[in-house]
Amino acid sequence: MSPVLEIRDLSVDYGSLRAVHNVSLSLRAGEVLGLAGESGSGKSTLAYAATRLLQPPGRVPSGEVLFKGQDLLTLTEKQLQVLRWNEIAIVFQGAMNALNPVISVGTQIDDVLRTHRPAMTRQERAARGRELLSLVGIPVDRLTAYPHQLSGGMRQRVMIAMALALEPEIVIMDEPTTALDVVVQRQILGQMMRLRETLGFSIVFITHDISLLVEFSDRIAIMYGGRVVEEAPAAEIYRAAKHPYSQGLLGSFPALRGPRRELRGIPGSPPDLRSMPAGCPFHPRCPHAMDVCGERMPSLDSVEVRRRVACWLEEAHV
Amino acid sequence: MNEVVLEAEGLVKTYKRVRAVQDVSLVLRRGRVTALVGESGSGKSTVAKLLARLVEPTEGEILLDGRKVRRVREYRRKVQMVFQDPFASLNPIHTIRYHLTRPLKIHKRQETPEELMERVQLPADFLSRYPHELSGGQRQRVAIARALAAHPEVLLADEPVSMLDVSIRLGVLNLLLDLKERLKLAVLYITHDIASARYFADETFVMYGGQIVEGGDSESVTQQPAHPYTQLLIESAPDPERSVVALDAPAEEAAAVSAGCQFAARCPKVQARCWIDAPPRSDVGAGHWAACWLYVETAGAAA
Amino acid sequence: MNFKTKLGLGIVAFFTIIAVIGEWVAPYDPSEMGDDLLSPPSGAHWFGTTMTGQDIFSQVLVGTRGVMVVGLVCGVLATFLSILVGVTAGFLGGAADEALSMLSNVFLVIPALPLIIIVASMLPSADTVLIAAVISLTAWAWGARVLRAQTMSLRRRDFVEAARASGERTWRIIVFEVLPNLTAVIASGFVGTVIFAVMLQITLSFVGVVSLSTWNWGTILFWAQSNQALGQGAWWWFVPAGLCIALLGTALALINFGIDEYANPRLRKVRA
Amino acid sequence: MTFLLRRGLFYLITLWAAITANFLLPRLLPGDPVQAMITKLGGRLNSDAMASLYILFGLDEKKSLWEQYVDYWGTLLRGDLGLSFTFFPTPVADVLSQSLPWTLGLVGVTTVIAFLLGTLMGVYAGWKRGSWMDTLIPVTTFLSSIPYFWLGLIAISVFSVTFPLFPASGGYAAGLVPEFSWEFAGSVLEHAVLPGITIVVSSVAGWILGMRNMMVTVTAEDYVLVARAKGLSQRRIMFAYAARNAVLPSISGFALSLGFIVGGALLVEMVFSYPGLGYVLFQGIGAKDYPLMQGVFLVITLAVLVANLLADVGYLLLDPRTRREG
Amino acid sequence: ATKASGVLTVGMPNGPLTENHNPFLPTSAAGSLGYRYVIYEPLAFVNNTRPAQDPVPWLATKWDWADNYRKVTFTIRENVKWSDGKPLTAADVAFSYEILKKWPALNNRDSLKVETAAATPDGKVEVTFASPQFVNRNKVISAMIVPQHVWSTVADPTTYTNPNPVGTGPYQVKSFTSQTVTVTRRAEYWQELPKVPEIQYTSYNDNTAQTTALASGASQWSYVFIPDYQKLYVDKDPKNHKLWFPAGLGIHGLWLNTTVAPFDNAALRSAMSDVIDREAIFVRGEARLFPKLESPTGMPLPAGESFLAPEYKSARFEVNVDKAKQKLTAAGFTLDGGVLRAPGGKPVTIELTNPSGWSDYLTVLDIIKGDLKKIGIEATVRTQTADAWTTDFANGAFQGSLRWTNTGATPYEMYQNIMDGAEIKPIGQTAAVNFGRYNNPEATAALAEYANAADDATRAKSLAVLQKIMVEQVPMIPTSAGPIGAEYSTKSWVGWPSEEDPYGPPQATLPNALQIVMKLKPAA
Ligand SMILES: Nc1ncnc2c1ncn2[C@@H]1O[C@H](COP(=O)(O)OP(=O)(O)OP(=O)(O)O)[C@@H](O)[C@H]1O
Ligand SMILES: Nc1ncnc2c1ncn2[C@@H]1O[C@H](COP(=O)(O)OP(=O)(O)OP(=O)(O)O)[C@@H](O)[C@H]1O
Ligand SMILES: [Mg+2]
Ligand SMILES: [Mg+2]
Ligand code: NI
Repeated sequence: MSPVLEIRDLSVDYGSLRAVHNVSLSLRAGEVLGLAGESGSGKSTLAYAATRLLQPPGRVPSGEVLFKGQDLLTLTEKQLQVLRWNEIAIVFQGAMNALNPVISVGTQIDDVLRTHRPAMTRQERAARGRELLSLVGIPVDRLTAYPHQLSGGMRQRVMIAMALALEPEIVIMDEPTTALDVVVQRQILGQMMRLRETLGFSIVFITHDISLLVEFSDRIAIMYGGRVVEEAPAAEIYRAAKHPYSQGLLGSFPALRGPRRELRGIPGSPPDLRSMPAGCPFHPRCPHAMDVCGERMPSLDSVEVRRRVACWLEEAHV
Repeated sequence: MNEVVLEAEGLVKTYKRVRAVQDVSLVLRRGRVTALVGESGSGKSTVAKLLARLVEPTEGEILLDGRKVRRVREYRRKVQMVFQDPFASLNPIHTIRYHLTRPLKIHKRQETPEELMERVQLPADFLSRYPHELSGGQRQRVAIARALAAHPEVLLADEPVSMLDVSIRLGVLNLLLDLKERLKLAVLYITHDIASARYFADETFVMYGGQIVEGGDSESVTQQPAHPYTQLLIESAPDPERSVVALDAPAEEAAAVSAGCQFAARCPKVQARCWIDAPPRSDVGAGHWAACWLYVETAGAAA
Repeated sequence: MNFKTKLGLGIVAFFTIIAVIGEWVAPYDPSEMGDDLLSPPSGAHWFGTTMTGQDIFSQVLVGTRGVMVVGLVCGVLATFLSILVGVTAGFLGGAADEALSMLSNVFLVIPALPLIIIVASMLPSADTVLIAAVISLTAWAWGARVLRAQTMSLRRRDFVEAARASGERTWRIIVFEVLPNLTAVIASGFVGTVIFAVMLQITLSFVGVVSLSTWNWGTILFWAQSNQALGQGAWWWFVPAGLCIALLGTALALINFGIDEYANPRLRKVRA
Repeated sequence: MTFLLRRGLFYLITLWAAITANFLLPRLLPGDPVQAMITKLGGRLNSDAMASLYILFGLDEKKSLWEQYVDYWGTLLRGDLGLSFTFFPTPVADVLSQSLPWTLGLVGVTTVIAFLLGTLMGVYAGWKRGSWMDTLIPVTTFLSSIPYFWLGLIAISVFSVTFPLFPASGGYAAGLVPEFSWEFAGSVLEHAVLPGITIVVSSVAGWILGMRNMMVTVTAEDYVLVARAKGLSQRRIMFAYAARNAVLPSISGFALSLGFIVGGALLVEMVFSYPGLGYVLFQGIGAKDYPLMQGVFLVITLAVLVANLLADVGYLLLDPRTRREG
Repeated sequence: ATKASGVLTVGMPNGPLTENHNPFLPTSAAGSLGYRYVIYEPLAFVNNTRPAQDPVPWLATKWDWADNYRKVTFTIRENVKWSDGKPLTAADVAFSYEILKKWPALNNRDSLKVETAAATPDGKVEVTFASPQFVNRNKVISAMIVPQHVWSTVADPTTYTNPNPVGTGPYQVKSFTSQTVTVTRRAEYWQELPKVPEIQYTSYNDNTAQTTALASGASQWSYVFIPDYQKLYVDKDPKNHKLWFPAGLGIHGLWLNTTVAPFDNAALRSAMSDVIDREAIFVRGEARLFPKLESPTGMPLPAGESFLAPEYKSARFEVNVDKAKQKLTAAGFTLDGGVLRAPGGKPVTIELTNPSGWSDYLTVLDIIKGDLKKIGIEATVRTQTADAWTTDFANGAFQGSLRWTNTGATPYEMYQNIMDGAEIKPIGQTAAVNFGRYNNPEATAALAEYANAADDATRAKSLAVLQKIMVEQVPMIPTSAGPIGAEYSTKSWVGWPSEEDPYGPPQATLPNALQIVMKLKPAA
């Protein structure tokens, strides 16, 4: 299966600070790709850069983002405008502020349809708006409501409904459920998965919640210090993470079910992007650090089929 | 049994027409962590603010060490709060040192800010930094240090970790545990993350619609939830062990019920009387209770 | 700090220096009538002379102080009043808010011109500082409105609540927690008030309702105007003072720019 | 309901305080109308006339301040603003209704134009931050920092003396009588061009600057980014998403400045001999014309309060967040 | 602005107007712009620039004073019709005097002290006064005549706006706007109609605008202070732009508060007067518009020529610092190190005050300041708001201040204004005359004598006394003559009064305006 989105050696700078380092990832059709990692490891930045939404001072010095073979980074704003939302929709981290506070949510959904589906009549658009809201479990009469009249969870759901409006190829979701309680969170994600089955879009799912990630995604990429340090099918990451940082993450979250187990955590503190340690960025905190770790960055090599790890421990195996 | 520090009796808070908190009674004990979990908007933060006396209750009273404390300052010396959002609760224009020196001065403590920093395991050279120069986890620790500066007996922590990634989250929670042990603090821990309540709290209370619907020691509340809402909550918690199972379509927001059980509209086991009368508390295990009509007969039979 | 701000600060600094030393470096007594009547700029009179032979260069130099003093005193006084009323009203809310809002509304509607004339007439010698004080009386209400709105958005912020929770007293919260976060608004309000005050002072001198006893740029323009310098083709009479005013105004606006960018992180070119 | 009542009471008390201040202010001025008149007319009126003038203005019987205050309220509540001294015996109401249309016309229209133009330019400048529009701002600021009378006088000397394109003074040609005719309308327009343009030039910078800064702030908001991600057209994002939010503070500033329109533009009216309320007030102050001053103040007070209300209501309409439901 | 041919455009810098044609009120548009005088006519015209000339009979053909100026009998011109067609009668004339008595508020123009006014059976009008009206005789005969049939029906003429003015004059109101009033020529008139078919009175908001209008020709006739009239006005059209600023019998001068030491000392006042450079004041201060004051009696020339006492016929002011110093030394003042000390040893300083906006006065004060320096007096100039100054000046709360005097048909008004002890007010109370509080029984007596004298010899004697006091005691230091001047253009109209043909003061706001309009002829 060929990837719908392929990121190649993408780097992102904020001024002199490199937030994303030579990241390569691919997203296959119909797949859920989970993205996890330390806060500040560049997950959101990666999502913005890949969709050409990076705000200044952010800048992409190198890399390619291929959507169906087309490099998004070289398209003009006009060409992009056609692709946007039609093919790639994005639900932002903190959807609380993602809705325009002064126009009704109905109009905001309508905006998308009007721009990208000029053939639709007003009635058709209104009907589609109602359909979308009921899809995410919001009473259709809320179409005329303003964002502040909705609870945080409802707003989040409106964003998701809006993302699905044009039935895009790819939906990027950046921590869409952090502000919600688990019940609502589960309902929304469940709905997404069901829709994915029927509509066949791909999802990039960014979250801190490892349990959630493991449960809902097909494949997971773990980021640390601006780099992808491990990438593998979800179940395998959960069962046997190979990178010490991934192992640390998995050892840090408490499980609700099953016997209480000891939480190991990760010693040390996150790296300062302005003065990254030489070599592997994780080596100062790594329990298995070797001399080479402080000198050179290990490459993200495939260790098995569909599995890549950037760690000298694995290099040694090869 | 650990001694009671803070006791809230029949707290009610009404905003305009929203009844944010309805008749909540709560007891915090020395050296114990009490977790408060529940739906968003169920009134958890409001309870914390009521207990911190940042918000005046519409009804009910709060007893500190068994008595009503008139003077706010005296109260604040003993009850401190950590806010939900570490990005918002530190004033961006003051240094960390300022944030820590103020409570020391106000409450006339002899400690130095350096000692406080040590207590939350932050290097002392952070003192001259500004909040924006710290990571989220570090800020949260500063916020905790500030709360500890007053040598409180009670710490109210409102979702102290929801913004942090799991490894940092763990660090903060371990710090709270450590403080509880060493300083014999009473801690109120508010969270959406039920799993962390299981690990860090001695007792757990579940809130729904402004009321506490279930309470008991954490292990039994999380492992044998009694109230249908708690069951739903536990059921919904993410679980890496299972793959996505069939789920309900998202429920539409239910309107608040004026009388009866708040959860009635969504409850799979709803009975006729649930709509009419508010359910009383029934014991469902050792120190574990639930406010649900399902348990009324069994409780009555056992008595 | 960007170029614009530096330029603005530079110009203001320049005028401030002139304000201090102008009196000493002025080549002539600005009121002294010489024999060159209405002569264009020359080596002896850099900016030319008036119809009564006064040296315009000296008038501009000496007149700078009056302008800067009014600007400064007014800026400080009006800003102080607007903070006092606006921030207190916004922070306290309730009845105190209503009362203070009413006060600022009343001052908003009281027309400035008659008030200034009244005070200027009631005092035996209406000197610069007094005029400045009166202008401030009429200038604070607008700022108070803005600050009140801003404070209301701040008072429920977590860090204010946190300060309350840690036991801070109300006045300390207002002064040390809320105020510093209003710096941008206050500073741009200050600059705005200074511009307003300078313009008003010049207008008042021009219309002739305040004392002409001391020199400022407005009085120069008043004399130029009442002698119809423009009609007489004596451009040197009004151009220097007019240009100085425009320059000062622009400089202050440029600083305003800088303050905005300094205090609003989103406006900064590169985040720290 | 109680909210409305409270607001109403608030405005009433403000109105009372303002009217009382308006009553007291003129009377605190030194001098009296007759002396002012003698002074104003210089040698053209002998001092023998003083006694007659006191009788004329009804000032021969001394009334205490309190009696005057009670009288003032009495007449005010009957809708009577009294007779102007300057234009004796023209009723103040007539003086006001004669000059108000001109003020509203010139200052009102130019305020609206300056607001629209400045806001629009601010929208572009903020949207295209760092482009050439940003260098435009210091230029417009410079223009608006030029003292107004200077600008006006130079405009006259260039455009009506050196190149006689526009008339130098008046609201319409001297021979014409206000009527609904093309000739008169044309003359009014012709006479409004110079004062109008100078007002716009000197006030547009404020709007540009305010709008630009708000635009820059709003442009960084998430919802603008989302709008971009949605692939909406630049125009739609710029206006419906960014400007629509950024304009809110400007709108309330605009509403307030609408209130101050009725105060007229003294300098404009002086420099261009334009009929209007600003100069009338100035004359009234000079002449100690208490009734006229009170009348003008009253109009200003009412206008500012109404504008205040308008600002509140406008905000309510434009910013749904401020609406209270239920 | 283009003007239709055949229109005379008059301008005044008086600000906006309201529609009010009441001729009795200085606040009406008719009063402010002066068109009341082309609608309502007087009994006779008086030439204030040559007060000694005989008045020109107008609506009255003859007047006879009797009873030592306590009674006057007018013979009224026949065939005069009001603009509504009714004939002018003696009753109208009597009514016009009666109304001033009945409504003191209307008597604000000349403050006539009318006792009775009645038409006699033989068609004449008899007006009587309580006291001799010698000094007021010109005012009495130039009262405006209004129609009884209109005004007797007006309930309160003080608040009457006279929407349709009915007068005997050759013009009637055509249109009113707040900036311009237009009057047109009537179809018939009791004498030959004037050549000017229409007069437009336009009001500008300030002097600059008025000057611009004069310079461009938009205004053909105006009275406004122009700082450099040569450059700003005359040079724009040297052939036609003319101005004539003749003196009347009023002056401007530096008033001193004579109750305050050391200015109660006549020698000091006299010395101050000696050093003041009136040439500089004429040229620089008043831009050559206020005629130079030459006689130390304060009498403006040539208007006052005929009133000069023989001993002062050729006396002229001249700057004489040495003489001033001598006078001071003689009076016990000492001058050392450039500081003048009063006999007690206190240095002499003076604060000169005037309103901020009065730029010509302030320039004059600056000149005086420099002049006083020469005899060691330290003067400071302080500006006030016009209101504060008016109040302070009237209350005597000043040291030195420039102000004008009243003007009249004789020098009486001027001198009475300066030194009438009968009207003296204590410091702190509002004075209408004698602002310097100059108290000299001799002056007071001479003034009373002049006003009540029955013969010219007595008048000459008392006037000589007043002049002597003025010269020797200097109760006020005269600086310039008060002009009754105007600017006018000969481009469209000729026949204006001028130095060569001084038939009346040239202002459009004085009664003589009609006289001038009658004489105007289209330029060739
Ligand atoms: N505008 C900016 N200017 C400078 N640095 C920035 C900017 N935006 C983000 N960064 C930095 O870039 C890094 C990556 O940020 P990003 O938001 O992508 O992290 P993230 O992985 O999404 O974190 P989180 O889980 O907290 O959302 C962080 O260290 C952050 O401080
Ligand atoms: N200041 C206030 N004014 C009006 N309503 C309020 C206010 N504060 C809270 N509420 C309402 O009270 C209810 C409880 O809010 P609270 O913040 O306590 O919930 P929470 O349980 O902390 O939710 P979350 O988990 O989302 O933080 C909500 O419906 C909220 O809208
Ligand atoms: Mg992120
Ligand atoms: Mg909360
Ligand atoms: Ni014209």
